[in-house]
Amino acid sequence: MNAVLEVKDIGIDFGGVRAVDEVSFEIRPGQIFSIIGPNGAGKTTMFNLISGVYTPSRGAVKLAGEDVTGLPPHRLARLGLSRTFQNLQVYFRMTAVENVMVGRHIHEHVGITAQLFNLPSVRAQNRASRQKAMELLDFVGLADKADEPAGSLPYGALKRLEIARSLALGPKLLLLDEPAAGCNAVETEEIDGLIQEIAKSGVTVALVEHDMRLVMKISDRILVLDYGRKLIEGTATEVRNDPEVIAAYLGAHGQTEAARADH
Amino acid sequence: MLTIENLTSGYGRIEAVKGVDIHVEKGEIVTLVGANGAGKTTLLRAISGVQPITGGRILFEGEDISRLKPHQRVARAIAQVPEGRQVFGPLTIEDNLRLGAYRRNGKNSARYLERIYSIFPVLKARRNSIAGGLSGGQQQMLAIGRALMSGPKLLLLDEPSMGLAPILVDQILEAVKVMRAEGATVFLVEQNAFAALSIADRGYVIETGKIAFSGNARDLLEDERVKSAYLGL
Amino acid sequence: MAFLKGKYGVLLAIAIIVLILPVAFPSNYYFRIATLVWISALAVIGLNLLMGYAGQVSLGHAGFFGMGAYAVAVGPTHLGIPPVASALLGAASAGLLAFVVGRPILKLRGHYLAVATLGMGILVAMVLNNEAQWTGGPDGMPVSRLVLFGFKVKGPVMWYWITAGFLFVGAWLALNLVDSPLGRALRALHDSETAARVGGIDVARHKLIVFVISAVYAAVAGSLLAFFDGLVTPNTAGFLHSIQLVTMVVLGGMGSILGSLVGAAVLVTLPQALTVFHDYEHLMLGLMMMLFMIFLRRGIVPTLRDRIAGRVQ
Amino acid sequence: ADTIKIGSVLSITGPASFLGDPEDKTLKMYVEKINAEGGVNGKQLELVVYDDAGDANNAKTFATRLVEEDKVVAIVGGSTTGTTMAMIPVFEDAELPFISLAGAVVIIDPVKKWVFKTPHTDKMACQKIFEDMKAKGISKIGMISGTGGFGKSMQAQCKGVAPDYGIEVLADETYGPKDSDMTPQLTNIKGTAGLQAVLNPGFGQGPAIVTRNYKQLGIELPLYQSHGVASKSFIDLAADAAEGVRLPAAALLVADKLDDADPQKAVVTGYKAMYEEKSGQAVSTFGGHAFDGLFILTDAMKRAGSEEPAAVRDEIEKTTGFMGTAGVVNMSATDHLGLDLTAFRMLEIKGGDWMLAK
Amino acid sequence: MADFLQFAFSGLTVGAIYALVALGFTIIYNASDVVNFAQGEFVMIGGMVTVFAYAAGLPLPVAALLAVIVAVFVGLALEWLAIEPARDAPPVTLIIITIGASIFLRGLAQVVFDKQFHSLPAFSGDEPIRIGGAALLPQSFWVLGSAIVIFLALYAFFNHTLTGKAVLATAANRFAARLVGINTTFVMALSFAVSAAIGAIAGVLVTPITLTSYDVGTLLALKGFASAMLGGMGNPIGAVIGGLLVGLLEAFGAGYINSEYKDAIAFLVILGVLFVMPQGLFGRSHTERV
Ligand SMILES: Nc1ncnc2c1ncn2[C@@H]1O[C@H](COP(=O)(O)OP(=O)(O)OP(=O)(O)O)[C@@H](O)[C@H]1O
Ligand SMILES: Nc1ncnc2c1ncn2[C@@H]1O[C@H](COP(=O)(O)OP(=O)(O)OP(=O)(O)O)[C@@H](O)[C@H]1O
Ligand SMILES: [Mg+2]
Ligand SMILES: [Mg+2]
Repeated sequence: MNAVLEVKDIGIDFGGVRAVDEVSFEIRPGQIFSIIGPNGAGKTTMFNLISGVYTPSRGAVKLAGEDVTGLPPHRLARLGLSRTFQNLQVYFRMTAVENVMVGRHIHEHVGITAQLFNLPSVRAQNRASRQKAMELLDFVGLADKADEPAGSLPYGALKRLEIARSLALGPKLLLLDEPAAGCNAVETEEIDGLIQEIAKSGVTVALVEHDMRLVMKISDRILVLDYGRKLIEGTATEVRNDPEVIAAYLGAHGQTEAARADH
Repeated sequence: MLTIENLTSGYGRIEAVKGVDIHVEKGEIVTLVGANGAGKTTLLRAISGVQPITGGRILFEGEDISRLKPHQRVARAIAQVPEGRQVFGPLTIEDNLRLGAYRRNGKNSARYLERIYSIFPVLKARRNSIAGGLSGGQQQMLAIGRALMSGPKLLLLDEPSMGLAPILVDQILEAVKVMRAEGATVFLVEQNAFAALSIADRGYVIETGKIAFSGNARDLLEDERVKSAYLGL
Repeated sequence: MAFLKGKYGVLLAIAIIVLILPVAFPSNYYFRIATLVWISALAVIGLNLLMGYAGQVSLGHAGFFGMGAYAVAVGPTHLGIPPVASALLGAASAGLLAFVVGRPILKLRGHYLAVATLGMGILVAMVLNNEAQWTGGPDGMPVSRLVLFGFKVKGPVMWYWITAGFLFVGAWLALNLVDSPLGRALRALHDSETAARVGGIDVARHKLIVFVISAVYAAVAGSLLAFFDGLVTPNTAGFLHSIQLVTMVVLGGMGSILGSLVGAAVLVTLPQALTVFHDYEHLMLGLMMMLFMIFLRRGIVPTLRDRIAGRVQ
Repeated sequence: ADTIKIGSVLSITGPASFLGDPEDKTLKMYVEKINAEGGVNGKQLELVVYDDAGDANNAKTFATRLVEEDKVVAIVGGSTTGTTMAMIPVFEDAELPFISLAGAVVIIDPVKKWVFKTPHTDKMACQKIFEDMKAKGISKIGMISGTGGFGKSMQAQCKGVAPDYGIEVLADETYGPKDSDMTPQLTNIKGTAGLQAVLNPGFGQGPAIVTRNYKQLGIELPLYQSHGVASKSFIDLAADAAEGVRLPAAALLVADKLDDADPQKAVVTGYKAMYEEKSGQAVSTFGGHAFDGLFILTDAMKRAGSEEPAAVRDEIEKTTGFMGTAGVVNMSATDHLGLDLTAFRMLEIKGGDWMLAK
Repeated sequence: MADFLQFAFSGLTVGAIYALVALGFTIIYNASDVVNFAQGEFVMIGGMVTVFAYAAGLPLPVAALLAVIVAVFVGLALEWLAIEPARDAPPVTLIIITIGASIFLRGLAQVVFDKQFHSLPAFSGDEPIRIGGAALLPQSFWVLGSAIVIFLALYAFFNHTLTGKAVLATAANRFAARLVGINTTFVMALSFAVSAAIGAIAGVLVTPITLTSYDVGTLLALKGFASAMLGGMGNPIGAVIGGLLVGLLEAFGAGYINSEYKDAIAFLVILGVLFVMPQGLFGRSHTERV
């Protein structure tokens, strides 16, 4: 079967920093594919390259076999790519449900004139978007906060709000950048459940996360980056027993956490 | 050293902290555990004076500091690593760190800088780049380094391990212990409750703005309520 | 007050104000002031879509306003185009200018966008000021009275109703827009352009759309003012007028359609009220502006609304 | 009513404030004086003044307010052509006599039933200047004009009448009303071959800067200014550079140098003394326009024996032999200004003061 | 060639004036992200107070010093009474407050002083210096020189002092600034005081060239703002280069192209530059990680 995402020899620099350096990998449909690595290894940058936030200076990105290198993010979104952000990018002045409704943007097919005159088609569209958004809020457990301004939600809730919003797009491939940051162990387990459910529904998931328990537990494959380069790619067991990975990234804490994944 | 009495604070009609009592002895590491939205961040901000309080008092070394301006509190050597890093994006890394020493008018900055650079060598390598370009974890290191630059007596840490690679989580917790050994007092908010309680002397558990229970860190680690609600065991 | 939150609440409020006010009006002078308020409010609503919702400043909106105004002066006088058609042409050309300059200009952020729009506005004002053979130069030119279906539209009372009608429709369209997918996209890109982009929103296009819409609002308001006043001067397109429009937006409340009306009302009526201070008039105007903004810092309508709802921040 | 309400809308602040400000002061001090002396037709005058800040739309609003709210019977005001033109329809509709203090000829040409004005037109200033040039054998000039209403209008008028005097405009430069350096424009004028004189229509601080830059560049040609600089502050601002500048202006500026036999002497010295004492500022011809307007109006009221607008209007139109600061005013049904070229005097600045030019 | 030189001199003179105003903008902007639209009024206060104090018999240097003190006092009052009470408001609100302040100060000046234009004697006489057939007034050197001195001082302040960094930090992240112990109230007061002083100094220096009156502020603020943006807001070197560039563009535009549209030419170039360099000539491009 074709890869959902194919990244080939991709690279980008910032000033002197080679943030990502000739990295290649593939993600197969339905997989949960994790990218881990030390701080500054280039994980978020990789997501930025894939989602069109940055344009790669080298290499190519293919989405479902189609070359999409250099396409702007809003075009990629229409091809089924969606993501969350490590640094929250919530629409703080909108309510929670409106945040998710914005996620429906590419599915909202009404003309400007219709919108200006609030024609029935627009009203129907608004209702549909709202309903879908409510479902998703419910899915991430924020239904009771739907009409609160996003700015007043605590950090953990915002993380989940971003997940709901990115799902609203109806993605084929979902990039999650540290979804469990700022969540305690129990909350992380909830996120874990969410991700697995998302994957089960047929969405391919790429995950960046420092919570080793989560990563080791749910990943089908793991890519380890270090200094912008690929250190190793493999299954959870392969990765967590790799001495280089342990030395550069896991340390004692990571190893214990990873071990707890087995419970 | 730090005594919080019946503290309340919030945002408009929403009360986020509802009558909290906490005390931290000199030289202790005390950790605060709680779920999303329990009010941890609000409490820490109130201690630093960047969040208005609506009731109660905050005593530091016997002095009521509830009405002091944030910079006056920093002048009494209270430093905070805030949630969400809050680095000065347009400034260089080294400038960010130097500003951490603002309270001491930048005195002995070189010595402190070396110390921080030895904990976080990446920061040294990037000392002249703009902080806004750093990765999330790197910014977190910077935020921690910046707080350490002030040579605090009381260090308030709001989820310092957030976004850090596992290997660094060890280091941070190690550094916290070193700080304590050097005479600092630490009040730690951490989602990684297991790790936090492992290095702490005591702990408080906060639930929807109220202290639910507290105790010896070791006892809390064994406490069933803590285990099921926060450690996920 | 809660009803004021909803779209229909706002429209109802505007309708009530428009219908009730004349009862209390002792003279044409009041009709004139109210008409000026409606006209300004119309332009301000458009600008508010751009500033308050999409978060893009424009310090050159008076330029579009001026284009609308001069269209109805120059069209019939020099080009033999009927007044109403001239007004439509004015709106179209303002929209076209916005469309043409919008792409490059709207790539700029914050104060850089402010200075670019400022420059654009000044260029328009400068042409109106300098090309005297077309525009009458600094002293402006007269606008012939509007004749509709052989009927002379004349006098403040009649214009009161006409401009109120435009305001009402303008507010209705704006409220529709805000509450539509487009409006949500605008508010979203205001908060995070990156997230909006990744969410499938063509940010450049959306900014452009709202820029064009707001330019058209300004131009229509300009045409109305020119018809109503019977003359146009380059001041209508000037920098100070742009600043005034921006002030109205912020004073009334960014992102509040009702606020646009209130902001316009305050800034139009305040100078009239302050004439009692004679030499101290300007001093008082500045002082009042500062006081309003210090005590109602998110704008009159949003701040008061939240106070009443008991929310802070 | 037991008072007579007179309205005024002036550009007391804004770019034309040095017109509106002395006009405002003049109106206030003379209304007070008239009232102290018993008023008009036994009634006290009540003056209502609004500041339009130079904006036509404001002017129109205040004009409406004077008519609708204040219910004035006549208006003296309108500092600039733009504001005046904005107000005319309001007063015409209300059928109230309106004496404008602004310059351009369009205000009274074509004649409008209810509208009069007191200052010389810019066209007359051009004519006066060109007469002077012609007498001196000057036929090729350069112009540098302000782009404000005054400068722009006079620029057009002068270019229009220049051929009548056989004068050619070889260089035509402009500057913004608030510009602070005109050396580039003057450099171009300096570099234009064959010029015999330079004319600078404009008001405000611009002409003072032009005059200074003129000296800075060492241009030797005669420099003509317009009646827009007819206040002492021009000489103060331009300082040494003003030496030798020629301009057309009313006799007011040279009040004390007039021949004792000059019929205008009493009026202008009286006004000058009063203005300078009360305001503490040097007199300008602009305040004089307000003086003329006020007295043309009150004289008409006295002759009509009432303040009834229509009667007053008719009497204003019959004003003859009125001696004002601008000159002798003889109005008629076809002339709502009533001044001729003789009202202008050619002045030259010598030793830091105005002199009647030889 | 002489023409070219003359245009250049004119441009440098006017440009130096814009540069001084633009420098005044930088400090408050750097402390708060706020464009202080009352900056022009500081220039006006500098000029008008000097004029009136000088007319009242004070020696020129004393009058100038008094003007600077008055301006600083006004700047502080503005900060304490109007900005500080609204310090948590969004930047646009603060900007509107400065617009209000500028109207207020103009209104105040028209009652305290008058509505006339005034001049001051040039510091080193009016005798133009002739270079290569072009004439330059000595006062222009004063303006140009002061712009450079103030630029150097600001540059050193922002790049080499901790207080300077604290000012930048306050604008970058007020919340974090307070957490590291920066007295943001003091920083704001300082920035208004220094901005006011720079404005007033500019006012004193340029009055002999441009003349002054109660309402000179608006246009100067406008041109100064455009200059600052062309150079890159917040950067002292940008302010100076931007100011000089705008001045030169106007002069060459008026001299070689068309004096009626010289401001248009300047703005067209500014627009052109911004299209290519959206952060101005020397502005830092902004990085926001997501
Ligand atoms: N816009 C940018 N400007 C400058 N440097 C950048 C930029 N984007 C990324 N970098 C640099 O690229 C490197 C990789 O950053 P990236 O954010 O991808 O790391 P990461 O692997 O996500 O780290 P973390 O785990 O800390 O989030 C870092 O050194 C970072 O400073
Ligand atoms: N700016 C705000 N406006 C309104 N309510 C807020 C605001 N910030 C926080 N809150 C509310 O205050 C409560 C406490 O929030 P706080 O940020 O202190 O929680 P926390 O314990 O730090 O959570 P987390 O673990 O997610 O960081 C939450 O219910 C939150 O919704
Ligand atoms: Mg990252
Ligand atoms: Mg928190």
